[in-house]
Amino acid sequence: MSAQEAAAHAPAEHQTSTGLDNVKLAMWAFLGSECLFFGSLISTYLLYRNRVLDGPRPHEIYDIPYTSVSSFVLLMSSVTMVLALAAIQRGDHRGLRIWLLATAMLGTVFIGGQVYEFTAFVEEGLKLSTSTFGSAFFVMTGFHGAHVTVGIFMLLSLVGMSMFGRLSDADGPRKVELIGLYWHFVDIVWIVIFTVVYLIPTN
Amino acid sequence: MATVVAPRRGIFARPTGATGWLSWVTTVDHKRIGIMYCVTAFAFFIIGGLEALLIRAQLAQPNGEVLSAEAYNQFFTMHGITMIFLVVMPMGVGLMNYLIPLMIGARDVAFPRLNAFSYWVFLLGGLFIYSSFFLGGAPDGGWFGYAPLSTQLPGDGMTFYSLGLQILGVASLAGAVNFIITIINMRAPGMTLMRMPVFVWMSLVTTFLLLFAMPVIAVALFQLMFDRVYEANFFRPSAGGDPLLWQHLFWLFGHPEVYIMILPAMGIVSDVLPTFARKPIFGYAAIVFAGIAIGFMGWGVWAHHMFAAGLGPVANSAFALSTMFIAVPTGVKIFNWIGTLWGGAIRITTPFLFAVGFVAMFIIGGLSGVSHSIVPHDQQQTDTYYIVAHFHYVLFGGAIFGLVAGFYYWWPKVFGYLLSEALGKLHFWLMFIGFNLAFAPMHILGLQGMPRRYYTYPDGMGWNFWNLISTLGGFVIALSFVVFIVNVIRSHKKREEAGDDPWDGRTLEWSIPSPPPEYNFARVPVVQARDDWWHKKYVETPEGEPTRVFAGGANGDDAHGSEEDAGHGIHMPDPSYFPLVASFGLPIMGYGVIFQPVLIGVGALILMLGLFGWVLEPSAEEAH
Amino acid sequence: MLTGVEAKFITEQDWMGTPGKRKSRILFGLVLATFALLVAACAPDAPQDVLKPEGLFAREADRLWRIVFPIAVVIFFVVEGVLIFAVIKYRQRPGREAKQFHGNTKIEVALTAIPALILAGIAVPTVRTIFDLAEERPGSMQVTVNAHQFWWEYNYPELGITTANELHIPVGQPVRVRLEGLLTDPVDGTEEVIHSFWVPRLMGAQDVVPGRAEFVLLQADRPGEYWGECKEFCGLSHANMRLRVIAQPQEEFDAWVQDMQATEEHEATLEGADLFVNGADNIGQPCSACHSVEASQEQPRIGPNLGGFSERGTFAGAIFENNEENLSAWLRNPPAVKPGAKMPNLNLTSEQVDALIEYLQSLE
Amino acid sequence: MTQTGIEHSPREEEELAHHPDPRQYIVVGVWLAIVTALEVAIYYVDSLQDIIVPFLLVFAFIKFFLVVTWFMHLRFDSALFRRLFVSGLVLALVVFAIVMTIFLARGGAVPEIAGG
Repeated sequence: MSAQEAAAHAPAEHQTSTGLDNVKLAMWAFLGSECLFFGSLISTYLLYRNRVLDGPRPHEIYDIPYTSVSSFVLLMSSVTMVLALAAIQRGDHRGLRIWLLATAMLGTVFIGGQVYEFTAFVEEGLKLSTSTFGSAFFVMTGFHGAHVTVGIFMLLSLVGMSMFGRLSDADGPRKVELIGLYWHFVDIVWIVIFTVVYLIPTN
Repeated sequence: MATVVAPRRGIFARPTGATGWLSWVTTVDHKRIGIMYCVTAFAFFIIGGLEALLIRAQLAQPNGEVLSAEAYNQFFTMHGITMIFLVVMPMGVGLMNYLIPLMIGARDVAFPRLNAFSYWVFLLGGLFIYSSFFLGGAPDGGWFGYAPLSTQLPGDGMTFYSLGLQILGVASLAGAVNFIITIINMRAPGMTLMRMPVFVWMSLVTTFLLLFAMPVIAVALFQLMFDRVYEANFFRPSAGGDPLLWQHLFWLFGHPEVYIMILPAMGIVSDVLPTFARKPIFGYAAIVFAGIAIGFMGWGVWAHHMFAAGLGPVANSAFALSTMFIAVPTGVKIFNWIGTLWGGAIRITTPFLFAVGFVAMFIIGGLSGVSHSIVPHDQQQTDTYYIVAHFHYVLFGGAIFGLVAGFYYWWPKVFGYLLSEALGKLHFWLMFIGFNLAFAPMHILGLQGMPRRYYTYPDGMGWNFWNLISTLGGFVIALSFVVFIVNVIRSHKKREEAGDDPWDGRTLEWSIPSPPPEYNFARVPVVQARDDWWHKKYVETPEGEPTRVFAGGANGDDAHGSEEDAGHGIHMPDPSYFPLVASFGLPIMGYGVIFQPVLIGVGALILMLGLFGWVLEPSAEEAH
Repeated sequence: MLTGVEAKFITEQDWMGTPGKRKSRILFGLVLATFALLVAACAPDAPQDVLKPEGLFAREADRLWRIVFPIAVVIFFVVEGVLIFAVIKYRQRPGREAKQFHGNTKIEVALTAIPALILAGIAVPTVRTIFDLAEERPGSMQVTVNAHQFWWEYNYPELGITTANELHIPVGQPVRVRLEGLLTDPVDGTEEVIHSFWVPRLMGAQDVVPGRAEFVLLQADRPGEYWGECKEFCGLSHANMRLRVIAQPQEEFDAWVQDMQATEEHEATLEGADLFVNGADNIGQPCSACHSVEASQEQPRIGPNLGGFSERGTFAGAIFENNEENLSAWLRNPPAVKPGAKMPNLNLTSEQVDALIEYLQSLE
Repeated sequence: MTQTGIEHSPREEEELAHHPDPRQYIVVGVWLAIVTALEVAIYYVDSLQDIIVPFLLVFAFIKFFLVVTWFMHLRFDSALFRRLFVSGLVLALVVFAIVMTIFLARGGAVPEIAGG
């Protein structure tokens, strides 16, 4: 993945054949590729969620109210993200930093929630090595969590860059929009996971 | 281009200087990176070739004593991994690197530093896998790493496999994004999609296949890694894990991978044949759309690798049909290549011979490919030497012949001097004969029931003779590449100047000096037609015969201007340390997973610092 | 008009003689050679020749092959011929210029349609055969196959017989083979891996996937001994995991069944028998801990069932001929003669080895 | 390729002009919240348990669609971005639908197969 985050930062080139921005195109191409990545992980989970020879089954262990809250938190972080974008497009850098920090904070809350959920599951006897369900669940949600964490780092870097005036040129909004695209993608992945993994009942 | 902001004071100065090893290590010039890709890939080609020779030596006669079972399994696994991930793919990427910007009239790729990053990750990933030989044994579960064998094999070999391929995947993905954007977005004025050289088109399809296939294998490899290192159950039958999951994920990547390897070669051939036939490609649109169709259909045939795995008659029939009909667009291409030669004035040069060799051998590979789609007989062929013959006709007779054609064709452009035609033709005939000696007999061995991946076979199976012939052919191939190396060395000494346009080429790269200046085009060309450069040199008479409008061509309008003003005021991206720094993070994390968890953090830190430096270093124009 | 370098190639062609002809001669020679080789593929001495089917499945596969192969050969010669012709006919001669045409829609459409039609023609019989072979044949005999690293275990549920590596079947009767993938290896409890059951002259390969059960049709037309192999890479001794299918006329087969059902620990007086059953101080476990000597006794299913061992032609994954020399080499140190074999080196004394051989050869 | 990183091509200027204002963003956010609430709500309605799956999928799709079109600006931006993303999305849906179908058709592991 790192390569692509790097791509999101490569220098801009505006005299292009399509008139579109290279880095933004690259980000969208990368997100298209990510669809296959999470598609594989989610399919694996769907294949394995009912194959529990040992340990708890999905519906015995999921805490829907708890997960609903953390899902809601992540969802709202998307709102604060677009508000950050709107702020810098207005040239309001203070607003930008506030909304970015808000987004990063919401993301951190979500990650904290996931860490707590994992520890709770482990205490209830579901580990990576317990069953195919355990493996599929932890690896899938783990990779999503890793994406969120990377996103948080990128948001904080944006805040830092903004404080050193590195977003003050006309290129600033573009940088924010790119990180925003990544962040929203991570959010829609969770929208799918929350429904398909948590809400849809298993037998 | 006027800039409005005051230049930032970057904390990190960017390296300067255009010569010396440092300039290569820090370069972001697509041409230098392309050369490094090809040189590295050729080095791995020699290693993979030696592994192949050891394998053939072991199988030259029954009950061979050359290799132990352990060694044999490591060598055939590494031969596959090397040739696929460290030779054919990077050679294609190397040529893409060098040529795409030249062919579409750009001064560099969209993301020069990302390009350098891809190369370094590829190099380090290759070294990472090969380091396993010195760290307790190489991967020995086959390049296809079927679970649960790949999760059960002792030692770290298959863990190196899962992590090494993961690292190479990062390089491929980065490269794919880079080239997609370059081709979509960096074309010179007037270079519409349907005016692009076929090689660029095939590269575009290839990179899209990479973009969507790499994440799938990435997940499979992660699952394998978690099974091996962290006791997960993805492929653990006793815990309900399903071995077929690996096969689906692997071949979902693995079949597009086949086209990832062959399409660039098809593109090369589609550009070499018209040049030497002195004729436009026959049915440009058909050949382009055939390539796109192959790209799409390549996603619908993966399970034909699993006909013996028990998918049931319905799935088997469906995939048999899709497998049959992917032969149609492939056939279209072959017919169009022949049509390109038809009525031409063919100069039989070394690159032309290799290109025609590609077509001739690829036909055989294609026909044997169709025979796999008759499922009941495929259950006889599968995992026998018939399959080995088939895919070597596609990937050696196909991809490698095409790539070598590309090397001979563009060598004068890249290095400014010609390779010897005499030695080149000797190389071709040795390779052509050696190749057929080595792999044609494998069809027979397969049909006589000789399975693959056998480190030994008993006497009295009727396999002795053809195995001996095949081994002989293997060594002839090796000899042919000795000739190639001699050719390179001698031609380098002789240095017969090529001039800008030695083959009377058709595409933009021949309109600029050989070797091209760092900025490629002093003036970005304005493209008016497909085969633009040809049409600047020739007009067609009413009888449809080309007549030259001016001689030479290199100094025509829209070509590079006179040398003193050349490059004036062109800002090229500055070299950078950070792609290299960042790329070191990945193999270190890899070793961390295997040996010492602390290293994972160290690697991640290096990667992060590298990326931060990357982001924060002043970008090109601000250095001016 | 030509630039200097182009002229160079013209001259080089003359200097080379006409490369076109030479190329064509060699290429054509190779083409013929390749074809000749494929014909020669029907070598008499190839016991696993898939082109010489002796069973229902293999015959059906071969029937399809005999449809596809000639078509492929014709296409091969036509296309390669046209290619070589074009290269020779249209090579550059002084004063000849290329005709600048860009395509021909009619021809392109035709050349797209023709292959599509041919393939459609092949598709029909293929699909029909796929479904036909998946049918369960009436009156078929049931056999369960388990694959181990690196040997085969056969179980006749209707006859109550268990044996290894050499599968006896009645001629002409369809056998419904149940390929049952064990989850773990009974010897060391590691996960079992994928194997593939293949008898070239009788049937195409079918994988034995851990945790899954697949059925495949096995039927021999004529009596005889048919060789097979494990076809899915399964580890160190993948190459040493072979098998035999022994097709017998019904009455011979019935006789064999009766013998097998009657097998028991013969001549318990032999010291080898005592050694086999009770072991000795220098042996960790007795042979009987892993091996049964009665075909009617399924357990212990750890090593191959040795019921009627002396009647077998081969042992250890059908790779060694069943004779004293091979047996003593094997018993002295199994992994030494078969890499990765899971039967450990028991450090038997040569007396013990001889005693065991004597006992094994007494098992009928 | 001089890298100014400064001027926006006209195309981009109008993109930015098209971007909705914060109020619209918040409205979308509210909708997202409502749909999520609905999802969780019907999860607890026992009478719906048999037909809950299509409902959940529809809700998920609505949320997905809202975020992608509004927050990721796909309804304002160039179609090229949409094509890049949708091609990946559709490909993933199709191939994994096929994979899952194959698994469902053949069933999973055979329970009665013992370890010895």
